[in-house]
Amino acid sequence: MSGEQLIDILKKAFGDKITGQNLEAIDPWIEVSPDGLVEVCKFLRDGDTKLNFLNSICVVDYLETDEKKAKKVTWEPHLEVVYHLSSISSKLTLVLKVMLPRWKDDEPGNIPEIPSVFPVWSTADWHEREVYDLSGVRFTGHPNMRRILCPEDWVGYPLRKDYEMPLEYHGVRGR
Amino acid sequence: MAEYLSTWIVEAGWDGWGWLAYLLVALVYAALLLNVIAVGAVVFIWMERKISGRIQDRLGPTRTGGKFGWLQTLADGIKLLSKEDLMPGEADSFLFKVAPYVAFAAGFSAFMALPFSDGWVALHLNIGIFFLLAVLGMEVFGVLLAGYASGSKWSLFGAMRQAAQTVSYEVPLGMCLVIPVMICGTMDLVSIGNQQSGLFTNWLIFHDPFTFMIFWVYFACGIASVNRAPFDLAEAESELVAGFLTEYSGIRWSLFFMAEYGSMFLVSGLAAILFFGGWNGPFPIFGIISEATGWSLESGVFATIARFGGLINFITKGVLGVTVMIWIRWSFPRLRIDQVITMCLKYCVPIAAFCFIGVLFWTGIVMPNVNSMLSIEAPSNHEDYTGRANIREGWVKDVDYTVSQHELSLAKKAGPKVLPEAEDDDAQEGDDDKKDGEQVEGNPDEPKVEVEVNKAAFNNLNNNASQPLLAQQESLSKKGAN
Amino acid sequence: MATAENSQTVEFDVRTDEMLVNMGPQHPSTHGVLRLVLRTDGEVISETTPHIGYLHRCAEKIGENLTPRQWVPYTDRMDYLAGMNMNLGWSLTVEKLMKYDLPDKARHTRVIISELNRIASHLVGMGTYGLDLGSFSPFLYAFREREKILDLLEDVCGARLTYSYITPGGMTADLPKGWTKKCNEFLDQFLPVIADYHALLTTNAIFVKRTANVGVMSAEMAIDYGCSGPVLRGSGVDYDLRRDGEERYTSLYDGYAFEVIVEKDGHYPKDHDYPNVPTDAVLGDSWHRFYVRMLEVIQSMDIIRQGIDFYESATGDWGTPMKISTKLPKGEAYLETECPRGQMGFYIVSDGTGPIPFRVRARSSCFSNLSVAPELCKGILIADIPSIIGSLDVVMGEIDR
Amino acid sequence: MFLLAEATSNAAVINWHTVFFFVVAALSCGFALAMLFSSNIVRMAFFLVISLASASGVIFLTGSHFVGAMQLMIYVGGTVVLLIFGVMLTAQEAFITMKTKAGDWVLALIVGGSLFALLTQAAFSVEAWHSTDYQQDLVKEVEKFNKDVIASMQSDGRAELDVEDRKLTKEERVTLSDLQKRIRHGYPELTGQIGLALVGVRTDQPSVEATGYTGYLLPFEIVSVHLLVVLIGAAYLARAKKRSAE
Repeated sequence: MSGEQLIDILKKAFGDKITGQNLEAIDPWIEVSPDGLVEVCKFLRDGDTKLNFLNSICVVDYLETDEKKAKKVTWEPHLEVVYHLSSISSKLTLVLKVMLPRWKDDEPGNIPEIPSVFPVWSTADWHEREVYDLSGVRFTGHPNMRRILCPEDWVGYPLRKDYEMPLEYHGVRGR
Repeated sequence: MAEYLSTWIVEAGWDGWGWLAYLLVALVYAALLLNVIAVGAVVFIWMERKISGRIQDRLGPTRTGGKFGWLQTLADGIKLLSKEDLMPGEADSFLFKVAPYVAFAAGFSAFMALPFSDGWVALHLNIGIFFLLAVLGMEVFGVLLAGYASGSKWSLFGAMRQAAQTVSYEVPLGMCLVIPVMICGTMDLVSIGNQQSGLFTNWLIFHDPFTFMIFWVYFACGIASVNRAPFDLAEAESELVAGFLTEYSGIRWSLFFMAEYGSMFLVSGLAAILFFGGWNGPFPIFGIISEATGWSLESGVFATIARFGGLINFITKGVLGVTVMIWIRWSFPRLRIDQVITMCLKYCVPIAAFCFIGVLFWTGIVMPNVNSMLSIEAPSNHEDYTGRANIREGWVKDVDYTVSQHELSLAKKAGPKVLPEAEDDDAQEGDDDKKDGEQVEGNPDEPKVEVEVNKAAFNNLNNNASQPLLAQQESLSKKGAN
Repeated sequence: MATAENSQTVEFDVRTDEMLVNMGPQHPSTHGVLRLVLRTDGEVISETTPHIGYLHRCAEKIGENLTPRQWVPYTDRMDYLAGMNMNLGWSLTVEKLMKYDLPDKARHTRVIISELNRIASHLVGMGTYGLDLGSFSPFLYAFREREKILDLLEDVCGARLTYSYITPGGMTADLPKGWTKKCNEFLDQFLPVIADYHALLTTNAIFVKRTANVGVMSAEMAIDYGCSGPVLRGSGVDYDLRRDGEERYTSLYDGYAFEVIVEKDGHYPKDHDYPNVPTDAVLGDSWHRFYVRMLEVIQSMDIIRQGIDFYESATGDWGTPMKISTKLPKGEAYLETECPRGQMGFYIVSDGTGPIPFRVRARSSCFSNLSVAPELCKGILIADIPSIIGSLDVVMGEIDR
Repeated sequence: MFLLAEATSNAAVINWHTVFFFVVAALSCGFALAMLFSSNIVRMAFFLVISLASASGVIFLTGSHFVGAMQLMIYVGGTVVLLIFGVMLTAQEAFITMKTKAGDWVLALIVGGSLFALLTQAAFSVEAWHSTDYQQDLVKEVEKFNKDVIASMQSDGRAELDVEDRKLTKEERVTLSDLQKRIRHGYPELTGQIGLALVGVRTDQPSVEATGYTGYLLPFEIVSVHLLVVLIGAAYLARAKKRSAE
């Protein structure tokens, strides 16, 4: 079950929902469109790949803040939601990526949406809450979409590149 | 002792002060018992630290006061005294203050009926064990009120748990106590202790396999009713953050702990009396000496020495019981509340019932107990100890016994054969009536003799039932006269 | 066991009001700052919601401004009871990104040190678990042995808790002379002490009563909730990264003979001279999770002994630590290692522009292990909470990062 | 009220027994009243504990330890603990306070007052309880008996024999044992008697025919059946809860 065979199977099964892949990277990954995410995950888990263990969900914020480097950058700003999967029975591991715009309809403050994979793996519950809390991505269909690490009334999403530490929080000086 | 002292004061000429004697005696008893608990608590807290240290491969206190840190508890006491005993805002102030005293009072009053040696008991109750069981039930109030008055949810949980546990463990405790009572025929702790005199095989624990089994059930129920680990749900640190004791600090907190250590010693003391022969040592040395030398074990200097030896025996057994409790505490994890209750209802009560029936048959068909098999007849130091079987019909024997005693005294008085002493008896007899007579109709302001008489009628209530009322009353009035 | 079915539908004739009770964050038994809000009805708990985040320092944000070598001390502070394993995980991830291979001597040193730290971490887990259930003595025995391990680690890297010893590219220093002999001496005198722990806890009737058949977790549920390590193996899932993990991680353990501690058809490997499973212990309950940890201590001891032999016979230098300014190649790497509490994953993304990574992510094992707690704590008694949370052996530093 | 004064005055004896009697009686009645007037439910329960405990003190003072301990165990140790359990489990907020309206006070006073009057009247109608000198009468009787016996011994020559065989005549012995029993009747110290009395054999009375005293078997049975019903009720209540839980 090499990378190419898996890609072909997925392409046949889901057609345009598989938007890209990179097999030469240290950890080869497959890019999936947001709307097809849940079906692909169900297929990966129940199919013969048996990826029944969701290791981690995290978001990489592609945004270059200082101007000098921004010019040399090849990609334009976007969010990458990275799913690391592995299979308990076979030694197979896989990385799924979903490309998201940094802000929904490009107006800052309105965080992007993505369907929740909680129905597929229950561990996604807390991981998605952490991603929502720190990186600002809302997971639709999540049973309990609230912040998990920061206080309930915290403003902003710390792991975003353009995040500004608040001046004070409940009277405690921030900067 | 009280009567003797009161008459002694009256003879010494302070006429109206007879009552003072009773007060003094009562105060002496109270002070002694309070010391037993206070010194006991001090020693046990120190022992707990040292033993738990040894169990956990460390030293325990070594610095305070000398090599073994024996002043550690004093240091704790001072710290507790100087701590500010604060009270939470929403607490019910009156109950919050009263609860520790209720807990301590219950624990302390149980010591009244606990005999420390043959006859050395503050209140020689004919129903010793029954009284202890009744008072042990009272301890749950202190805890309940403390838990409720502290106002916080957690202490309420702790109090509810402990109350449920103590109340449910009274049932098996009661059943375990019935068995020694059944064997010895009386509930009077002093006579139970005396019946186990002689070789250690005469102790109730070796009486028959059922009593051996019931001792362990009793000890487990005792630990549970005193709330020591592994049954210490009330102040289960891990779940309820010290349960009902959360809000207490300083002197109030230490009162609760003195009550706990007091009742610990009480439970192990009771175990010692009921199963390990209380003040009778493994080998009846005093019995043998008294037979060899003829000194009576009833009264006199040698008797007090024997009783003192008994006291040491009893204290060592009690302290051994407490050591075992401490040892168990530091080597077992804690049970859950439902496991504690199921163990009580599903294991302790059935076993106690089974042993009860077993002992019933064992004593009913008079199976041989260990002592009789070894045919070592225990040199009993009581002339009225004529074997266990016939003590049960004590109440009938007593009436006949007093009648024959009275007959003898009348006979002595009546006959001329007796030397002149008999005559002035009559003379006194005569003026006795006169004095008695004129006193009864006479003015009520000269109450002395009457006082004697009235007191006589009552104070025999608590001394040995087998002493005849009339004979003793006469000797008093005779003494009162001259 | 208390009512196992869903407690919502339970209707009581005598309507007792539900009580919201707060356990923690300063509660002595919840292993640091974890706050559990329990909805209880009398003694039975109908719902548990853990609140975490009290120890959140946002180490990942700091990772975006530090070079990998500088971030190593942050990994120590995540699971502060197993600092070495954290360092190892991060170092391997960076070496995976850099495609940097290590000489043999460094490989064996890393195995010895990380297994030693696993023993220390399991000792703490065992001691605090005994403390949760009320018995105080095993805690002190466990810490007495742990002190000896900390002394050994202090000889190696000078620190007792936050080591920062294993860095990308090898270690900061080689093992001192005669250290392996001292380590062997410790291992020899440690074996009989394990028997005490078994006597005091594993086979103790009350301990079994408090843990057997409590917080039972099926294998599917464990995998579904992403549990890992002893929590996963306690439910009978035969999965250990030291054998089934990434090639780069399993290559560390090449040549080592060890079996994965999991109950297969009724018995554990090498359980001949250890107490066997009590009758009423069900696979996946708190007792099994505890028992897996105790056997892993023995497993680690065997690995260390083999490691010491390999170390003495290995040739070549002990690897050179990576310079702070070495440029990171473009790309990303994710690697999980078998830490005492479960699989600790590190993920590094670099855009190839300099020594500082673009994004750093730490996947915490206890984070997923704890996420199963609300599911396990339904319909149980209050006294079972410490028994279940203790068996999950969570460390808040790692959960909150 | 003169009855009470007369009864205590001719006792004219302030000894520990009367002192303690007054202390304990005051405690019992005082806390009973305190319970009536207090509004905090837990305090009422606590005052009940103290008043019942001092009631058992009164019983101890009469010398019947067994009944005193029984009162302590059953009432204070059992019933009031049950009451406090009930109070704690059902009190909605922590400190439920009950205010009694004025109308209730009037009604309570009427009912309470009539019951009180009834009880005191009944108590003072008993002849023996009028004076506390029944002990003195008893002692006088014994004195007279002694003198008669001594006189009769000296008169019919038994005095000449030596001490051991100066036996009482048969009827002298019977009257003596009767006297003994009446003295002993005062303190049922010997629990054996109570036990046997409960099953209908009155050993402390001279003879059943004479005094018509039969044992307490009937009340004993009634109480036990009553408790059995209570037990089954409690079990049923708990059972209901468990059944619906399955």
